[in-house]
Amino acid sequence: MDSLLFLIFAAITVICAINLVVQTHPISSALSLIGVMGSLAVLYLLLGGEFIAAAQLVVYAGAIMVLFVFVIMLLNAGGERKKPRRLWPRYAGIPLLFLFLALMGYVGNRVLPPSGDVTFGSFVGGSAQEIGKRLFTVYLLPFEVTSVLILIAIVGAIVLARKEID
Amino acid sequence: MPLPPLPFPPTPPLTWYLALSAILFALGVAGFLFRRNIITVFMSIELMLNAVNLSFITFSYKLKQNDGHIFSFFVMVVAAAEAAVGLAIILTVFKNRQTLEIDEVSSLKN
Amino acid sequence: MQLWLIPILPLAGFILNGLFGRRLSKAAVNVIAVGSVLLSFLWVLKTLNSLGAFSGGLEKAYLEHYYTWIQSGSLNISVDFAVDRLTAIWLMVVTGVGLLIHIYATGYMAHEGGYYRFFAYLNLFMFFMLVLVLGANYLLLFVGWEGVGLCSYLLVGFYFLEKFATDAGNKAFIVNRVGDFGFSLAIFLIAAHFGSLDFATVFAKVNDMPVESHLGWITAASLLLLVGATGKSAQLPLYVWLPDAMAGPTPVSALIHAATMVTAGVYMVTRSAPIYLHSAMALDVVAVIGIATAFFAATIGLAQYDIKKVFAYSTVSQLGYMFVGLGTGAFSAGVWHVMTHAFFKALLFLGAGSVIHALSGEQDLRQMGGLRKSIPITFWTLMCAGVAIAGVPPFAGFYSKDAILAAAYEHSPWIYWVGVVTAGMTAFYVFRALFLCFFGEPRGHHHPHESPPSMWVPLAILAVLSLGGGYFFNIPKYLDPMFKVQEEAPGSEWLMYVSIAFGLGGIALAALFYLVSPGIPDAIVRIFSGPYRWVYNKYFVDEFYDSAVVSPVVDGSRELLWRVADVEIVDGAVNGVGKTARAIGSALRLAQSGYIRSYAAWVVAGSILVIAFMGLRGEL
Amino acid sequence: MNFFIVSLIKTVIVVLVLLHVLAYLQWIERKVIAHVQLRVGPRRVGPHGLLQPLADVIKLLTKEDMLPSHVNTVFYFLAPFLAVMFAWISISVIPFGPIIKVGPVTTGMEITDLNIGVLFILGISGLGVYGVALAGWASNNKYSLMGGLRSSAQMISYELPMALAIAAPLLMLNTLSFRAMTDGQAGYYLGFIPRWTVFQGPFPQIISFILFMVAGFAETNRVPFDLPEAENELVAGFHTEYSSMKFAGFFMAEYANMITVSCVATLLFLGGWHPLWPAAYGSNFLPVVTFAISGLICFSHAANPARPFDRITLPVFGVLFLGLAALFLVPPLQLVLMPLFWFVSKVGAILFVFIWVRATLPRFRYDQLMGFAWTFMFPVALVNLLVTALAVALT
Repeated sequence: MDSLLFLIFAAITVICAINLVVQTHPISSALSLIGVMGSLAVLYLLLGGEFIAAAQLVVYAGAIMVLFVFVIMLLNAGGERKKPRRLWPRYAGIPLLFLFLALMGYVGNRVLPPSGDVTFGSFVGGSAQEIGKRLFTVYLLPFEVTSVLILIAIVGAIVLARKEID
Repeated sequence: MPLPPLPFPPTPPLTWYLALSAILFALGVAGFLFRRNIITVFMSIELMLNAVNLSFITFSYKLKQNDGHIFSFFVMVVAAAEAAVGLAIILTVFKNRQTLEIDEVSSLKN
Repeated sequence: MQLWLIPILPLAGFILNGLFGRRLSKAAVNVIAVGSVLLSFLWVLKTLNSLGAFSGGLEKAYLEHYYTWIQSGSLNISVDFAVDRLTAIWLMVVTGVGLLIHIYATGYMAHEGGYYRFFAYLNLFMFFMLVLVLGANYLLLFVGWEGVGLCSYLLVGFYFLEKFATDAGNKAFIVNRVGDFGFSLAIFLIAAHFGSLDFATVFAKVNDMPVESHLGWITAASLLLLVGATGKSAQLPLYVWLPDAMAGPTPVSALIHAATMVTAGVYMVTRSAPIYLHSAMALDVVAVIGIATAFFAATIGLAQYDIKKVFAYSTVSQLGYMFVGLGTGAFSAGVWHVMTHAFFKALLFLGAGSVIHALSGEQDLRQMGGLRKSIPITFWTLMCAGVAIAGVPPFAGFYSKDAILAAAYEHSPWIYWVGVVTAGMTAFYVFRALFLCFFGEPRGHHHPHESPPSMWVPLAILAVLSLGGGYFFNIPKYLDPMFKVQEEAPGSEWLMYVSIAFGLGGIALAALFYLVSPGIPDAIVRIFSGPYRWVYNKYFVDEFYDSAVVSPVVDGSRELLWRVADVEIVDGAVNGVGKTARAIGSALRLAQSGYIRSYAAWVVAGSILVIAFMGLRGEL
Repeated sequence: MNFFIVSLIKTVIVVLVLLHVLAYLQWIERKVIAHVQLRVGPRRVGPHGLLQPLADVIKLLTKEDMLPSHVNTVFYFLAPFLAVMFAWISISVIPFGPIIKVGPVTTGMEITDLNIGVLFILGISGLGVYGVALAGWASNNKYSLMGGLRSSAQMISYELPMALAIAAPLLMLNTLSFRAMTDGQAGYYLGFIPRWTVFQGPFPQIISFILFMVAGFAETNRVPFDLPEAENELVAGFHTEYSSMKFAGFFMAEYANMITVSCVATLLFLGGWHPLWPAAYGSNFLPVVTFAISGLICFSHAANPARPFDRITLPVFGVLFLGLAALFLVPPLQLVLMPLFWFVSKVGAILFVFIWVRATLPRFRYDQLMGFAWTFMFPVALVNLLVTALAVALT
């Protein structure tokens, strides 16, 4: 049953990802990325990451991608029109990519210990409570530093995007 | 009522998740390489981040400890910050050059 | 006992004044500066009292260990302070005289700029001086040594807007470097041969060794120490910086260049007495250098017209006396002279400062005269100092100088005779200065005014001390447990009478020349114009050093080190690096296509290579 | 397998009920607004216009489904679908009552009880933006685009105060699952003050309740925050180009969102299905009395009818109401109906507030809207959260 869910959502994920790559119009890429994120959230749930799934929805799909869509609409960005001036990245890229995948698989097989199966609900460490405990005890300093980072990002974004006074 | 027997194991092996994350990452790289629209390139980066998150969470399932969740949480937060700044940069670029073609923005070459 | 409190208090004053002095009012600065020194003086009194230093106690050193500073191999240097009777004397002198001079300075510097800066430096000096005195090993002593050198530099160059002041500061610092170099060599030698720098250990080991008759490394060490001492205490041949150091404010001259710092060399030699006692040769060298300096400086002092210069040269020669005392084995006598000298020389300088203050900055004796009426307090106090330094019994100078001369006669009579003559000259030129300054009809056109109480009260106290100091504080008896006093040989009282005679003779001669018939000096000058020119120009020593040492060094640095080594080699190397970097960069620049996606492709290729490499290495 | 069947049944029930509620919510809205404005409202179709929703549905179905030129077809069709989908998904974690036992199965009165229910709702409501935004963008019309942009900006801005306002009671209830949350609000102070988070110590959440309601208005694009569809400046904003069922989709989405917000508010602040005063003081007889009285009123009106057919319809309703009252008297049914009654009445009250406000307040100006979100609600919510955290930490 779990694998059925996994297969369904993995399929959705992959299809959306491919769509992201092949679509020429940014907004369709954005929507497919949202699809990827939503189905990834489901996969996280299958892996027992309740909190992270919710965070995926709230932060990624709910905030970041909205920002993307917002910007795309604001710039009213159209699809790519003219041919790329240099094609070699494409021609070099595709074989490189498969090579990359192959290597990843190889490394994965080499590095990973023989792995078991994923049964839903067998890992409860991902509940909001557990995450909170760990986040505010062991990872407190990174947490605070991240908040500072976000503050800086906000300031930077405002400075960058504000209207030039002229 | 009994279900028909499934053509695959009832519970997915861990490697499936890792393979999925590898594929997603590769697709993200592909998007980065092939797309010429800055925003799409940016989104491919986000895709790669998601792929990494997936493997993080898979490993933390494997190791039965939630550090991986924490990491991916941080990744998300940093991604949020990055998106804010990056999109602001894109806005500025567009304001100055009226283009989103990534190859147009190459005044630093040679 | 909290010995550390003694130096820390002035340091606190320094920090407070140095950081916030600019915003504080002069009154606040005074409170901080003087208060810190006063507190540490009181603390010294309390500590010494509870250690029984005033009641025949403190037979051997009391030591406080704070923490281990350096620990390398067998060498183990720790920060700890020690107090014995010798240190006790110095503590009393430094804090006491220092306190008086601080008070004096509040009046003297009242109209100067950089008020807080001055007092911050002064407190810092007190700190380092106390560390120097309290330190229980050579390294701490060296720390204080360098520190006081620094403060001397800062304070001599206090009027850093005038070039001569900064030059004098540089001169003091650089000349001291020579001595400090010798000192540090000595420290290395000691550390190498005794495996420790703690006084106790070193002296204990030295005492187990035979006395060196010929040139051994104990002699070497003591001579190197002596080099340091000559630098700090302005002995031949390194005395040249002290007269110039008078460019600093007068309280500085009094505190640093008369009372305390310049006697650091004496302290160091006295402290290392066990080492010196194990090398007869070194002791002789000390004595010879001392007497030579004393005589030499005195002759120069005869012909100077700048009142502070006169006193500076007398300081040099008095320091020479002290070294004579040390060199002839009468360490306690030397220390005694240090104390009395601290009293009357500080008094002389402060008095001179008061005169200068009264004449609003005039330092040339030829512009003075007839000040007896207008500034009586200064006059009388200076007279006390004069008789004290002239060695007229029963004043302070008499006892210590007599003790030294007696020891000198024991050691070798010729030193005694030179010393006596020097004493005569000392009396002569000191009183020459005083007469020129206070008697006769007023030369120059000034409106002298008596100094404020903050200035003359310390003068009065010092006057009392320099009158009775020698009589009341019998240092040799006090230091008996440390240095055996050699009892005077029977039937040697005539020595005393001779020296007294010479002293009084000097005074009389001065009176004759400058009160009775002022024409005589010019006549003498006209007759002995040649020698006079030499003396007046300080034997051209500075010029000699310039041509012999300074200019070769300068020219060598410019021509060889700068023009060749720096410009050609160093800069060449640096520029070469830059050029190569630029060349490589311009080659690599072609890789920067400016197309992000190609960069990304490179990244992917690179990561693939890395993974593949590690995989092939079998590390995955 | 049992689980799936039960879930299926529950889903079907919820969907059917929800559809009718949506349809009739609109009727209620029109009626209420009409009475606020001293009108009668719809009354032609059926008694008191009770069949109006049906008529509307038929109208919308039969309208021409026009496809403007130069629209991005895919997204144009996708948008209303997304809107409806996200609006409805979030209903699925809302519990309407306690765990009940129907024959062999015991199950909670909700489709599913996630133990991160609140986060889920937040995430889904965040996704709700896309429907509107896409609609505005896809329909290739500058007014719609403006509406879309406005709504996306507005929703993002009000997500924050909403989340903060939600966080405050969560601190006190110490759970993320709605059911546990409601159980945490059971019981009474002094025997009659309900321990709802609005009243609950250490720090009653009235402020965050108000904040949450305001943010909810903004999230659902309701008056006074309905700028995305401001008729008089944006000619109905993002759904200008939509007609027929797609248009209906947006409407359903809006009302479903309203219902969701009301349910969440009820569960978070108003103690879910726990009665206003304890059964000891006879809270169980409130519905009986209410329905009985309304039935009697119907009969009294039927005695002197205002309209000819009242003499048939009103007695029917009277009988219906009395029957309901009777139902509430049956002990086994009581267990199911009483919580439902309380829950529905609370949600209804909040919905009434929604409609009331719409009938009353004017619309914000856009900059005022944003400024209000960022400079007033956000700080207030933050401070409220801090105070709550402090209070919780201290007790």
